[in-house]
Amino acid sequence: MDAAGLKALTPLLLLALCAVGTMLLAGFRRNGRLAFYSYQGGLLLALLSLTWALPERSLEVTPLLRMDAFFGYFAVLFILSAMAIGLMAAGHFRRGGGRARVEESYVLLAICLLGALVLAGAQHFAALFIGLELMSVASFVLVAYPCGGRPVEDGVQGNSLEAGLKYLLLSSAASAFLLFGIGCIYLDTGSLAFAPLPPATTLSLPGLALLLIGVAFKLALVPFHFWSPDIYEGAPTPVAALVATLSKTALFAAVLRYVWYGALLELPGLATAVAVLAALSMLIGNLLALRQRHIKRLLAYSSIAHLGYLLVVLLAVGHAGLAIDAAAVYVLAYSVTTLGAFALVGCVCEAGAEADYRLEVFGGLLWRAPCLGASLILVLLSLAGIPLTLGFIGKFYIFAAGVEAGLWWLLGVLVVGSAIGLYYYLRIVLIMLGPAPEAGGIGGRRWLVYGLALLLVLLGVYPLPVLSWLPVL
Amino acid sequence: MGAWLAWIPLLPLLSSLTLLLLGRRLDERGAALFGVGSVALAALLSLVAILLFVVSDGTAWGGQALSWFSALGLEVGFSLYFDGLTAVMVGVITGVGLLIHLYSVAYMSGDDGFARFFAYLNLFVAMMLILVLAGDFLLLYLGWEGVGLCSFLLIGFWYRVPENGYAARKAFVVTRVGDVALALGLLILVQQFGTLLIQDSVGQAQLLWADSDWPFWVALLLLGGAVGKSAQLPLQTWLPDAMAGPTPVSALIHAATMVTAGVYLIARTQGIFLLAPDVLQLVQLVGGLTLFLAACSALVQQDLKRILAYSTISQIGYMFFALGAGAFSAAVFHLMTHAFFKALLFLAAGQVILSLHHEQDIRRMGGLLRPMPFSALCFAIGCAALAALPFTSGFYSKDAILLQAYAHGGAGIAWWLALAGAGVTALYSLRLFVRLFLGECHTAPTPDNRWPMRWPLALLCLLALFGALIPQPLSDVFVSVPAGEQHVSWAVHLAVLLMPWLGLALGLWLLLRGEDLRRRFAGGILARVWRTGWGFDALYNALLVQPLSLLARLNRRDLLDLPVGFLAWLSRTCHQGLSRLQNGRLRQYVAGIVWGALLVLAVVL
Amino acid sequence: MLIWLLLVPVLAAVLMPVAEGWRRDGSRWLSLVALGLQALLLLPLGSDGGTWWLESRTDWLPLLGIGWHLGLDGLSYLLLWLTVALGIVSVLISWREIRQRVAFFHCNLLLSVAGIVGVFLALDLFLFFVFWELMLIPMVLLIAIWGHDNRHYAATKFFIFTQASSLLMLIAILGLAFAHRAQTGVISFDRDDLLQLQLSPVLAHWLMLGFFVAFAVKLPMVPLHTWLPDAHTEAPTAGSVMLAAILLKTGAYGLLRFSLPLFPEASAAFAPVAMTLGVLGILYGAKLAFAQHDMKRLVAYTSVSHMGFVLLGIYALNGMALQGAVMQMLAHGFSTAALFIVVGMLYERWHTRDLRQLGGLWTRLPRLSGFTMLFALASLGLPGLANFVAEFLILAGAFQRTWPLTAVAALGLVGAALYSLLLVQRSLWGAAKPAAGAPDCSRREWLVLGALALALVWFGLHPQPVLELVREPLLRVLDAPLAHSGVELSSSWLSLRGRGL
Amino acid sequence: MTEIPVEHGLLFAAALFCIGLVGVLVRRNLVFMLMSLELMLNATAFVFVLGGALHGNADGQVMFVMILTLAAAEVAVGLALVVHLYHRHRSLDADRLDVMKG
Repeated sequence: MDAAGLKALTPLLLLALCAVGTMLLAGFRRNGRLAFYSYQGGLLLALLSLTWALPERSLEVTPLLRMDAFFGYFAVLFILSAMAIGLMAAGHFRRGGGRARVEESYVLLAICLLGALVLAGAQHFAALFIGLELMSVASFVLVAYPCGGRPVEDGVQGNSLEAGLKYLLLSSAASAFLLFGIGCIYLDTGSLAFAPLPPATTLSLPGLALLLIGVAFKLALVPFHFWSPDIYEGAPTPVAALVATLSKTALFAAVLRYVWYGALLELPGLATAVAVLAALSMLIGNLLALRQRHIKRLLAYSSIAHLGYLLVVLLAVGHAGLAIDAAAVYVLAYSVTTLGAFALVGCVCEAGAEADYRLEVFGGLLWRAPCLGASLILVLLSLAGIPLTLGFIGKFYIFAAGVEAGLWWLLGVLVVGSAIGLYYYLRIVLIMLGPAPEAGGIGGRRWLVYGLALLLVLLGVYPLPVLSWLPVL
Repeated sequence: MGAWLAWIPLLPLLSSLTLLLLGRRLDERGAALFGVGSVALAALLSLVAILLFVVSDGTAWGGQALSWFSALGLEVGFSLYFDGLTAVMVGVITGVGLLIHLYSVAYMSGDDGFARFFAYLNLFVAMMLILVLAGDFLLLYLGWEGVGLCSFLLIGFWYRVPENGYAARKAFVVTRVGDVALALGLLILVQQFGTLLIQDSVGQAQLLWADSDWPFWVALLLLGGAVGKSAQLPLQTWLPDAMAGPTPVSALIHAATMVTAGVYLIARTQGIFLLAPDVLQLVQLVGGLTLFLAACSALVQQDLKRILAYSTISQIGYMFFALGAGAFSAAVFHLMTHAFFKALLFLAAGQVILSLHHEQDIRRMGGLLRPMPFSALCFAIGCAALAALPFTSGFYSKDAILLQAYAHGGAGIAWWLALAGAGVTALYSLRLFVRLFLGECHTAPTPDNRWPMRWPLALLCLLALFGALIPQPLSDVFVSVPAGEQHVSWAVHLAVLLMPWLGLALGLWLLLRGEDLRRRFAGGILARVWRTGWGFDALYNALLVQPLSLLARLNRRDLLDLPVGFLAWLSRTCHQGLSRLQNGRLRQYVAGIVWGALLVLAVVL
Repeated sequence: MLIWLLLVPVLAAVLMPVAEGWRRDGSRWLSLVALGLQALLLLPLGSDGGTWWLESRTDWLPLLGIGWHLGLDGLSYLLLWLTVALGIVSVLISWREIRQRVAFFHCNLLLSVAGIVGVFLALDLFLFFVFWELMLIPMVLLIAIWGHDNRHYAATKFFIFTQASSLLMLIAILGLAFAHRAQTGVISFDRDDLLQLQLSPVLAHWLMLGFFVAFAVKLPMVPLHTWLPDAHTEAPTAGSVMLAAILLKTGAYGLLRFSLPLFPEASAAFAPVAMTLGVLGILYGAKLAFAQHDMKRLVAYTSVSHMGFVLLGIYALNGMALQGAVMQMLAHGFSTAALFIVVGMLYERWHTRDLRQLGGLWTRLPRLSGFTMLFALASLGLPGLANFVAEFLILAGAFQRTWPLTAVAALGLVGAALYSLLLVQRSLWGAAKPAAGAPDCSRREWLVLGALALALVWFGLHPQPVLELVREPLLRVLDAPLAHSGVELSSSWLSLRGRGL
Repeated sequence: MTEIPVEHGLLFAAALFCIGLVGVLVRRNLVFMLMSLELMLNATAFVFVLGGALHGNADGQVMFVMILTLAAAEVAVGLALVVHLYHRHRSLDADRLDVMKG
């Protein structure tokens, strides 16, 4: 590794430093605010360093990582997401009443982000593995974070414990599938780099299938989606946001790169399998959300469907010039919208002494807190893909990629799924217009919500800055 | 021709609008002033127009007052046309209309809808005038539908009684069926000629359609419109029910003018009908059948106004018969005389009904000769004209019809029916008069000494007697039908002359001797069938009304909504089923992964 | 200039809370002012002989070939007037009806107006789609917040129906854009560019269907109409007016502006099916209207019937029928809106819309009853009122294309008589039902109803301005299909001349 | 030393993997489930070792080490949670973890 490579790696190094530094800081002085500033400062530094460190032309740093525009785009997105999640976490854990110490959560978040950045640059299975597991193991802990303090008999700790254990066990099983798949490919080709398969292979196809299973689990695609609602429900809200955005989008970025480098979807069987998973996710995800009464579970099901939409793009890779653009835009839209949704959940559902995640809590929100209500409407419209929101631009790109690649049947399923989705998004809006619940307060980080909502609209109306900056692989 | 012709319909129209908007502010005197005054002015104008027309040698005037619209491929204007036929119609409408308006002032006095009544009546006169003055089929159609609307409004004038509303709706809907046929006929004209000017299209038809199927279809569709408006078979069922309206309305709309619009239409489009001899045959047959069936029905009705209604249907049947037989001017002649004597009968009947406190059942009448001599006189004259007794106006017109028809086509079924009908007509006229004025008195009348009502009646009596003397400038209107190869023998003349007398004789015989026969007949099945108008109402009810309303009832909630509901249900069910899988059990989830893995492997490999 | 037409309502909507703070009726007055301003902006416009009276083009997303391309011609101009006029009517009739969240109500109303104006102006397909979706959201809120008992169901159904169908249109739009890239190498969503495309028949057929379904749902066409009765019935009066009078017209407008010019051959080939469906709609709507007890639902189903005429007229593909279809759009806008308003007023006074419980209104509310009668007559197509001209032109045009279908469609006139008179007879006539002293029309109500009545009579007797206004645009619509397929058409399907009858 | 065919090695790994999977599926005790997971991970690690041997490069061995690290990390977190669970429920039954559902 030469100096140029080292320079290109600066953001990652800074992040690692941030994690370690925050941990050490916490060891010397237990102070949530300090840890928070250290975390956000580190991230900001990493973000700024990107402008300087990112090589102008695609650069291979060790066989594992490739630093290019694709990495840059996703790195910025991930760091910004992580900063938003950090803001949410600061609010969330502070209200926890001091049972759990907040400082370590920043360390874990930084580690997660590090994993995500590794995934964004991964061009090698080892990098994929390292990034993925960095994220996974850190998020197991984050999911079960409320168990950190003294054990108390209450639902929050019980739920998060349950969620943590489920996530750990299931995710490890899925990792095993993934690794076994990689193992098969390695056995066949003798290389761990992202590259097209050699023509005559026996083991690679089953290997790819096993790999797909592992990936599908992490992306919570039907029928590997069972874990996600439970984890979303049990995990603290910022962590749920993390699981919903970073850990899915980062892996998706890596998979996208592999699919592109490996020209994988030329393999008919695999393409069919992905198409089946996409269709199932779009339909079943939306159906499961249909009459869900728990907002976090509903968001979980909705994100299952959204990942299904995203798979359409994956299928279009290689057939449609727009596919990578579409993926990038949609990931952005999905991240911003989902973060907004979870930030809102934090504001509305966790305002009272006891968190209440029933949809009824949103009753009369538009009248109680007009700005928050309007933001919620915007977020829901964005999730539903209605124009003038970023969600629409994302959906538009997906449709464009699908049309360009001629994936008519999947587009049909997409339309049906979207139609089902409209029902429950609108249902929340209708609840919001209805009567207010007896005890409903508003609290938390409103400015984060407003900021995200504003971003949704601004980029929805004038997405040109983003679109002109989309990465090319 | 000046645009001032347009003022003939415009005057009543304006008056109608005024009455509609300001009616509440006006007292009866003011409303009557507007209502009658406007029609009087229109009548005056019409008179001037007719005189000018006659003076100017009977050349037709046409002209476009204003453009209505000009679309891509069709131009329609508010164009007027005035020829002999128009002159007759305008004269009848404004003349008889004026008398009936005058009569109504007294008849409707005290009704809380006085102004509204005159507003509607004025509107009707306006629309009827538009209908006959129109030089464009679409304008004619405007009048055509407009009179239908007024008929609807006036039948339902006493809207608080639900039956009136139903009768009104029935009248409008049944005639609308005919209107649709008429509209379709117009569509063919638009398609073929690109114009709706009546004279142009008829002229072009004669030029271009010498041997094609078009005249057949157009004439058939126009006939459809005509039978609807004129209450001929098979759309005659609405007219008897239409008697629910005030009696002056029945006189004006449902006897003298609107119901003859069909006759006017066919006469006006003679050129097209002559190209379609089959349809002309059909017109004759329709007329013949209608006149006979309706006459039979009139024979057994118990309601005074229904008798007159069936009689109207029957008399219009004569006109249709005449049209079909090629005796166009005879038909128009009869149209005029019928307007006189039927208006007379209705108005006289109105007087009787008013005197008997709105009693209309003739079984509760009788012996009114002494208390109501003037009404009796009117009735006598009217019935005589209706029965076509010599030297009344009806005698001349009916004779003309029967003889000319024979001359043109000989004695077909229709002709025999028409001949027999003349006998039946005399028979029911006699019955009507006898039941009302002779015999013993059942209900004591209040005396009929309202003079405002009397002198219109007196004028109409004169017209019914001597109206046949009014010359009709029709010679230039109709193409003379090349016929007359049938020699009209003296036997035919005699038969036509004697037929009414035969009916009268039969009536007298039945009255004096046939007590038993009458009673048996009245209880018989034939009488019952006749009384219900040959069961057409029941037939339509069973064939159309019931199935349609059943369908409407069954499908009130829109069956096409069911698939949508089904989809919603399906989604909900799927949601419930899938949610049940999401049971929180760790090992179940692992099993899910395993099944998923098998699925993926199966698809990939 | 064009942009101001859009911006005025949006700005007013944004300023609504301010106006509400200023005075109690502030939001109502602000809405009136905004709509009045729009009318003022429209007033001086006129044709300068070119295709577009006004056109503006700005880049939006140049790398996708998406531009901010607006254009105004006679057709848009007419529909803009309709929008503004009925927008004002909607504000006026809500004066007393809407008492809660007044500012938000008017905010939604104006945003919906803005969206509709956008739809009528957009010439870039992406832009059109954006407006197409945008106008729905405020509408859904109008129904969902100020509607009647079953409003949530109705709003949801409306939302899902229209959005799902518009996604199909999105697919078709994208298909067109990519076809353009395939032929020229540049992606474009601009209508002008896409008009130049030469599509293969199969592709054109499918893309045309995508557009058609979206527009047909909005129109609505049987069997995709089932959202309409619910939405119309549950919406507040102003919502029903906006829905019936303007929103439905966007469907017809879309067909005229996009579907027909972009796919002339495919549309011509599809015309028989579309016309059949139109006729089906005429009869089916009439039949269902006849069966209803709920007055508002009855009126809603008459919309289905009337818009069936529009569909029939549009796909008859000749000048007369197209002019008739536009005329019908206008006439239906006035007459149905008026009927909804009347029903709303009756409901305000009687607190029921059930025809079985109403009756004898003429005795108590003579003025309102008179208006009801007039509007019912307009709805049944009485000559002299605007609907008649429209229906006659449509039938005359359609008749030249196919006589059997037209004959069946004409039966719809009988159906119209049935349901309109049923409405009159059962609500206005009959014995008077006892009721508390309900006042007759107030001056404001009189103004609104009088204006609508005047419009109906005026356009019934003098429809020429409308016909003139849309003549050029329609001829341009027609140019394409007839030039390409005139010969083929006249010899195809059920053609009157072809059969020689 | 005679060559062991690759297929045999792979079959062995697959068998080991399946045993682990079945263990996760059927055991209700969380500790045993963790152990079965270890088994699955080790089976995959074996594949990498096999691949490394076959192709003669070090990638497989590196991966093996990393997998071991991962396994250790997972077990560390897992056991911590299990201990916590035991404090709460005095039981290690996985089927009791079904509070959240729907």
